Amino acid sequence: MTPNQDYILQVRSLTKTFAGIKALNNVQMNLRKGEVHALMGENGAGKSTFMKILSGLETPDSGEIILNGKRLKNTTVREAQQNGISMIHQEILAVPELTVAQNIFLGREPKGWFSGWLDDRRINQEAEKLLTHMGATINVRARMKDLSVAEQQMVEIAKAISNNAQVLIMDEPTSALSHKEVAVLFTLIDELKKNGVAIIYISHKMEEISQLADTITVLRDGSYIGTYPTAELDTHSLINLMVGREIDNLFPDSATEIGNAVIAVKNLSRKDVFTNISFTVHEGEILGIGGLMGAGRTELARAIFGLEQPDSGEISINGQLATITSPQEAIRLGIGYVSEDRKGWGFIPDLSIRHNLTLASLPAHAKGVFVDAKRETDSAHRMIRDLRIKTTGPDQKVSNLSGGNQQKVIIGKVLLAAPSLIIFDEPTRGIDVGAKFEIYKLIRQLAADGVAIVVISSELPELLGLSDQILVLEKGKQTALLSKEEASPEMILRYAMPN
Amino acid sequence: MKNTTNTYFDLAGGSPNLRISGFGRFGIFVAFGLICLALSLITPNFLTWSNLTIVVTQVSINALLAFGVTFVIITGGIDLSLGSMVAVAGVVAASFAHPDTYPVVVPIFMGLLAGVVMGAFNGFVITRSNVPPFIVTLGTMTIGRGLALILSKGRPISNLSDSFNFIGGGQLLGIPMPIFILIILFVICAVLLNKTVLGRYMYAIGGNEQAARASGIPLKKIKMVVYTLCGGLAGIAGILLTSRITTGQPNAGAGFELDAIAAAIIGGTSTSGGTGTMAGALIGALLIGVISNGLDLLNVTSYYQQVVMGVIIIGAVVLDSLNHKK
Amino acid sequence: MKNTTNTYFDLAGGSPNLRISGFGRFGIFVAFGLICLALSLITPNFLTWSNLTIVVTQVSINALLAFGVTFVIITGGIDLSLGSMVAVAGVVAASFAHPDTYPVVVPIFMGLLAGVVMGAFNGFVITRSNVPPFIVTLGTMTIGRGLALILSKGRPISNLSDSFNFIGGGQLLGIPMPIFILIILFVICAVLLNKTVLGRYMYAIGGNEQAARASGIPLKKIKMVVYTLCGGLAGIAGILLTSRITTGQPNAGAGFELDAIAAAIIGGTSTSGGTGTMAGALIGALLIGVISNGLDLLNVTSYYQQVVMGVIIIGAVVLDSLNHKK
Amino acid sequence: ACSQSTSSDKSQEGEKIIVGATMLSMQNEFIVNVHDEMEKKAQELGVELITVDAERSALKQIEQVESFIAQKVDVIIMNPCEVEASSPAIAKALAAKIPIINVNSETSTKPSAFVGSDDVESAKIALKFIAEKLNGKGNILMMQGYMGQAAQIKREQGAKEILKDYPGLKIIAQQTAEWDRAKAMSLMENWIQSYGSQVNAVFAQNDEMGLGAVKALTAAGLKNKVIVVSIDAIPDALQAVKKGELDATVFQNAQQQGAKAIETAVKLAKGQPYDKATLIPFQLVTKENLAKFQ
Ligand SMILES: Nc1ncnc2c1ncn2[C@@H]1O[C@H](COP(=O)(O)OP(=O)(O)OP(=O)(O)O)[C@@H](O)[C@H]1O
Ligand SMILES: Nc1ncnc2c1ncn2[C@@H]1O[C@H](COP(=O)(O)OP(=O)(O)OP(=O)(O)O)[C@@H](O)[C@H]1O
Ligand SMILES: [Mg+2]
Ligand SMILES: [Mg+2]
Repeated sequence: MTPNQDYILQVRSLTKTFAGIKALNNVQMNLRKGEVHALMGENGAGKSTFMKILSGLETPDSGEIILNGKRLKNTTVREAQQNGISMIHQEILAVPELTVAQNIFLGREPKGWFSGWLDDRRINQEAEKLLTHMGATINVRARMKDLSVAEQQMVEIAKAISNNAQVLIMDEPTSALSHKEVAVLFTLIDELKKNGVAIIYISHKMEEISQLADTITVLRDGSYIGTYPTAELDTHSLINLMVGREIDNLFPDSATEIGNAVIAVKNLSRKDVFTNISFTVHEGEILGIGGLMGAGRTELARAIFGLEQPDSGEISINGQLATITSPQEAIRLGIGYVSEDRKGWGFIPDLSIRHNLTLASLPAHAKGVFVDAKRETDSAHRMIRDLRIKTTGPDQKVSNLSGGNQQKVIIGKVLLAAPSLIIFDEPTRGIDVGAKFEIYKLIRQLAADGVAIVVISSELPELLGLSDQILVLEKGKQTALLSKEEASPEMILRYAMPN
Repeated sequence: MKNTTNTYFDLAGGSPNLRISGFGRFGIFVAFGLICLALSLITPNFLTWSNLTIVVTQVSINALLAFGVTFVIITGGIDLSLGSMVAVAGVVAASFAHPDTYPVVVPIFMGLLAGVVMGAFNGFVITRSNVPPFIVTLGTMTIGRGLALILSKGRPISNLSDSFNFIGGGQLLGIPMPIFILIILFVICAVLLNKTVLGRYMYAIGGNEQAARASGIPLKKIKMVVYTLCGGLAGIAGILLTSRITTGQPNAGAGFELDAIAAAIIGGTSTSGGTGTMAGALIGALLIGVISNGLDLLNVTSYYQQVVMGVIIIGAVVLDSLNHKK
Repeated sequence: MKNTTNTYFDLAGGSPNLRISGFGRFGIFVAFGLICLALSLITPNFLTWSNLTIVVTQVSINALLAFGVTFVIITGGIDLSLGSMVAVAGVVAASFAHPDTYPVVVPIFMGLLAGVVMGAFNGFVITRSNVPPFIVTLGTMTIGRGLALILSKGRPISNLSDSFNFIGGGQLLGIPMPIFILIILFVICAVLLNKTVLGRYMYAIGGNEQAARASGIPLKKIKMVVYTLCGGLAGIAGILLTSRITTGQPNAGAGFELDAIAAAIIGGTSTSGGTGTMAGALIGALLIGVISNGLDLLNVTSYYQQVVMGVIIIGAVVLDSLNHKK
Repeated sequence: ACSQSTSSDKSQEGEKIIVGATMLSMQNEFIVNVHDEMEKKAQELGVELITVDAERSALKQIEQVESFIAQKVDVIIMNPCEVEASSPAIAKALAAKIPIINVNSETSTKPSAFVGSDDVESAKIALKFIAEKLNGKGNILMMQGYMGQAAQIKREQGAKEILKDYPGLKIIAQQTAEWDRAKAMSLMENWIQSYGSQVNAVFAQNDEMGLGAVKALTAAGLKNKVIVVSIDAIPDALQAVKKGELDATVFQNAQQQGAKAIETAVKLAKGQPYDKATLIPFQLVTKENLAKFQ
């Protein structure tokens, strides 16, 4: 056996340039049948770009891709699919107006009584079978736009898996998933491995890598760093390879002083979404909110931020009863919200980083009706530095940033509005390890400066590491409000699970 | 856990978000019904067999164009060249429709071909370049008008054969031909949109072009087909119009594009793409036709007609949208 | 660490992604230049001072409308009522512009007010209902036309004062007034769009309405302002037109909306919202004007004029888009 | 307001006669004038007049006639959009045994009666005036109406027929300004750039365009060197003739066309004898005979 036949996919000296920026520079990869091959790197390292080239969405400038001994050249998406390459994208790529089942089989509709005829009954049946097999409880006839982000992510996974691919690319598949779905996904991956499917897995969650990956390839700034068996690499040295410097991966201490109550929520309810939620967050305090997918955490945050109206209950801000009917109102009251859906609710793709950053605080960056370009540029540079946004500069379009860097821009936007209460909804989704701990430090620092913080997170270590108290929701019901001392992973899970 | 599953399904069953099979939005039907009801109460001439066949016959041309442009808008495009395609197709058809020259299939085929070629030209330029459909079809609108004038030397082409004039002016079983053609094409278009892979891909491209691309859908091919289809329907509309006025008019169809697009949008097709139905387009066209007919029947002075027409159209769609707020 | 940071900033300086300050796309300027060059070579009459002032004067009305609709399109909307607003404003202004009745500010104010009111009506209906801007402004287009006819009883309103006729027909320092007005309004609109909070909010709303809302931007208020602004500019265009032809014409401005939207889009404004510049709109309007002027100078027969016009416009935008492919 | 009774011999019983009228375009001043005269006469004779606007669309016009037939009006008056394309409406009305009158211009299918003038004639009058003024020698610019419309075609035909008699007269450029004053002004401005010194006369196919041309020529200081003639004699044009800006226009008698159309309609409805064709001649209007027309 020559080494060539050993690998299902070989990539050599792949290079890709975007408008003068080398996103990929001489990258290589060898992929075996039945292995889980992790692709690691900081935000903006070029991971997604690499994968998009493999799946036919982007064309490389140069380089070789050999699949099953066959050289692929300028493949279209359809050809890549036919060659057995399938991809779960980092950003959800679904058609919002079509149903779950229609999305799953989009582009590969089973034939009806003649080619080109749709058989939606069969599509629905097969989709239902698939989702049931995955343990997901999603109505296949619901329209995609009516699902939560997590549910959409599960549909995307189902779609990629249903393709019977030989090479399955997963670009941060778990970033929108909570504990339970992650476990389901891992079972699926085991199953696929047994069937000889090769999986390229991208994630910023270190524990997933050590648990899943057989091999690890590291990229840094678009360059190939190396490929290693997982067993030979501990987390610390992996991070070193990725980042190229030492980082401290410790949750910062919560040694801040607790001040006055900033927000007090009493018996807040919204029909079918959450009921009787009560909590108080003080200056300098961090409240974590835990729960399974669809528990209603995001809806709760949206209600506080004025994007949705609660049916009953009270919200007091700084001791004053408040009716928040719009985000405008919420921002005026000093509330900031970092949405979990960054593409939908987070940024304006065609605007520059600078313009996105100052969007929620434009009056503060203006002289009268005119935007103060200097003040704006200063703020933008400050945020790019503080949040370590990897960019060519403040005038780069946000749509051209890597996913993690887009997330940082959104956090920066909220910070610039200088709120006294910030709700972070999955704040580190898609953020690399290095930056993640910087965001934790930042959140802590904000608390130390007297800001009240709410963190919604599906990552238990994050929740436990950051929070002073933890609220747990289960299907919209408040099942626990734990202090830092009481809380443990087991406890949170117990309260989050339906009994 | 099992409970959760059931709740989801229950919710879905009663969900107002579910598309009413093939009809898109429902409120516009209510609005349409109300307008018809009002007209039948105000004027006894409205709800008569002869008036209703007249209205539907009158609507047929706009409806065909609305069907075509509905495909286009669903994929996220637009077609402003409809009116010019009607003119070119009409002039071309008329040139082959003089008595004792060719059998009637020849002018029909040539008119259809003219529409198809122009539509394919639109599709070709749009898919091969980055130029927005608005500009491409605006260009074709001007070019087409010029072509129609050149082909006809600026004069109406008359003296058409009886068999050709039968298409738009004849009757079958007491029902005008245009109504037959309308019904047949409605069924074909609705089936194409709802029951075929092509239709599904149109929705996908308009709903999220990137997602469609990532799903391996051949964007260019589908768009090409869609604009060609729209051109073909405009070709048929041109033949129908020419036959109905028994003349090939180089300046026919001016402004038809706006009426057709309006019909599509009134029927619930979103200009941003990804949604829309044929039934909606049909009801949109009927709504415009009925209002126009009603205002004539009521002898509203022509200046006020325009004001009333505008108000009713906005009103009908407001009613529709109120009906659909959650 | 420090190194990395520096590299980032260095790269930024040379990035071709930077928007060329205020100009959006660049290729259309090249296309425009080429067309002008070609015309000056073919006909000696093109590149003369008198011809150039004439072209710019002719373009001024369409350019003002293009400015207004650029605001609207940037926020993701559309305005089809431009032409009707021009007519209503013109008729209203003319009614107050007879000699020896009111001072000239009165017709100007009333014409402007007419545009503003109609624009505000568009904005009001669009923000208070879910009705798409296409339908609302199509409705206003019809209503406005009717109003103009009612107000003028279907007849041109002539016999206007000299001071009123000076607005569109007079000269200052040898330069026609419309050119002055055009330059002033261009500067105001460009500053508004690029330098003010309002302008920034327009881009944000058109770029991602949800994200704009979540950033605390008052969507309805901004949209209201934008449509009103567009109406105001249409009002000024109406006054200018009326003054230029020294008559208030109820059927003036028919079809102007398409030309204005075309100018905006040729200049790089995307119909899906979120991008666009005033310089682009201006160059788009100039492009259309220059082609039309050139074809007249060359005495291209009317039928072929339309064909050539369409081909050149598509060609210019194709050239532009090729220039902007990475 | 709508009567449901049938058309048969009710008129003799003194019931109101219902006349349906479809007009070419109610945005055209001349047509509005004709229509106003029809209304006046209708009121005078106690006729109910239902007017609809075909907005220059032959298709719409046919549909409107179909509606009239469905409503069972007594007589239809049609101001045709097109010679050929409006013809099916005539056939339909006659087949439904409803008399139909063409007012202002003709269709190829013969109606029950015709009241109006021949557009070819108007252009002939205008061009003859130009030829005489220029002594049969000179360069002419022609502004055309909306291309392909009956009036544009006929007025062009009339002009060309006269030119055959004057080999010294040449049309050096012709272009459409779509009946519109503003467009005509721009067109004239552009023409002045190319032909400024060579032009001797402008023939505009309607007054609106003629007035636009006058504006542009005046602004360029060329008015006294160029003769401008147009057709219709709308009040603005008469005013311009009075001021000496417009050299001549051709008067089409709206008052007579409107009144005669209604009179003929009443005769038809009552079964009285009527004229199959009432031809109302065009007249040239210059400064000299202006008083007659104001
Ligand atoms: N369309 C584009 N235009 C310009 N630059 C781009 C484009 N897409 C990506 N880039 C740049 O290429 C680089 C690599 O981006 P990529 O999305 O591959 O990163 P990534 O490794 O997936 O990061 P993350 O972990 O944040 O998802 C980034 O610097 C990004 O800004
Ligand atoms: N746009 C929407 N339309 C309809 N239902 C929705 C929508 N978004 C969420 N839901 C539903 O509302 C419920 C609560 O969802 P929510 O997003 O608040 O949950 P969450 O706890 O934040 O979990 P996730 O991790 O999924 O964000 C779920 O049943 C979800 O399906
Ligand atoms: Mg990525
Ligand atoms: Mg959530």
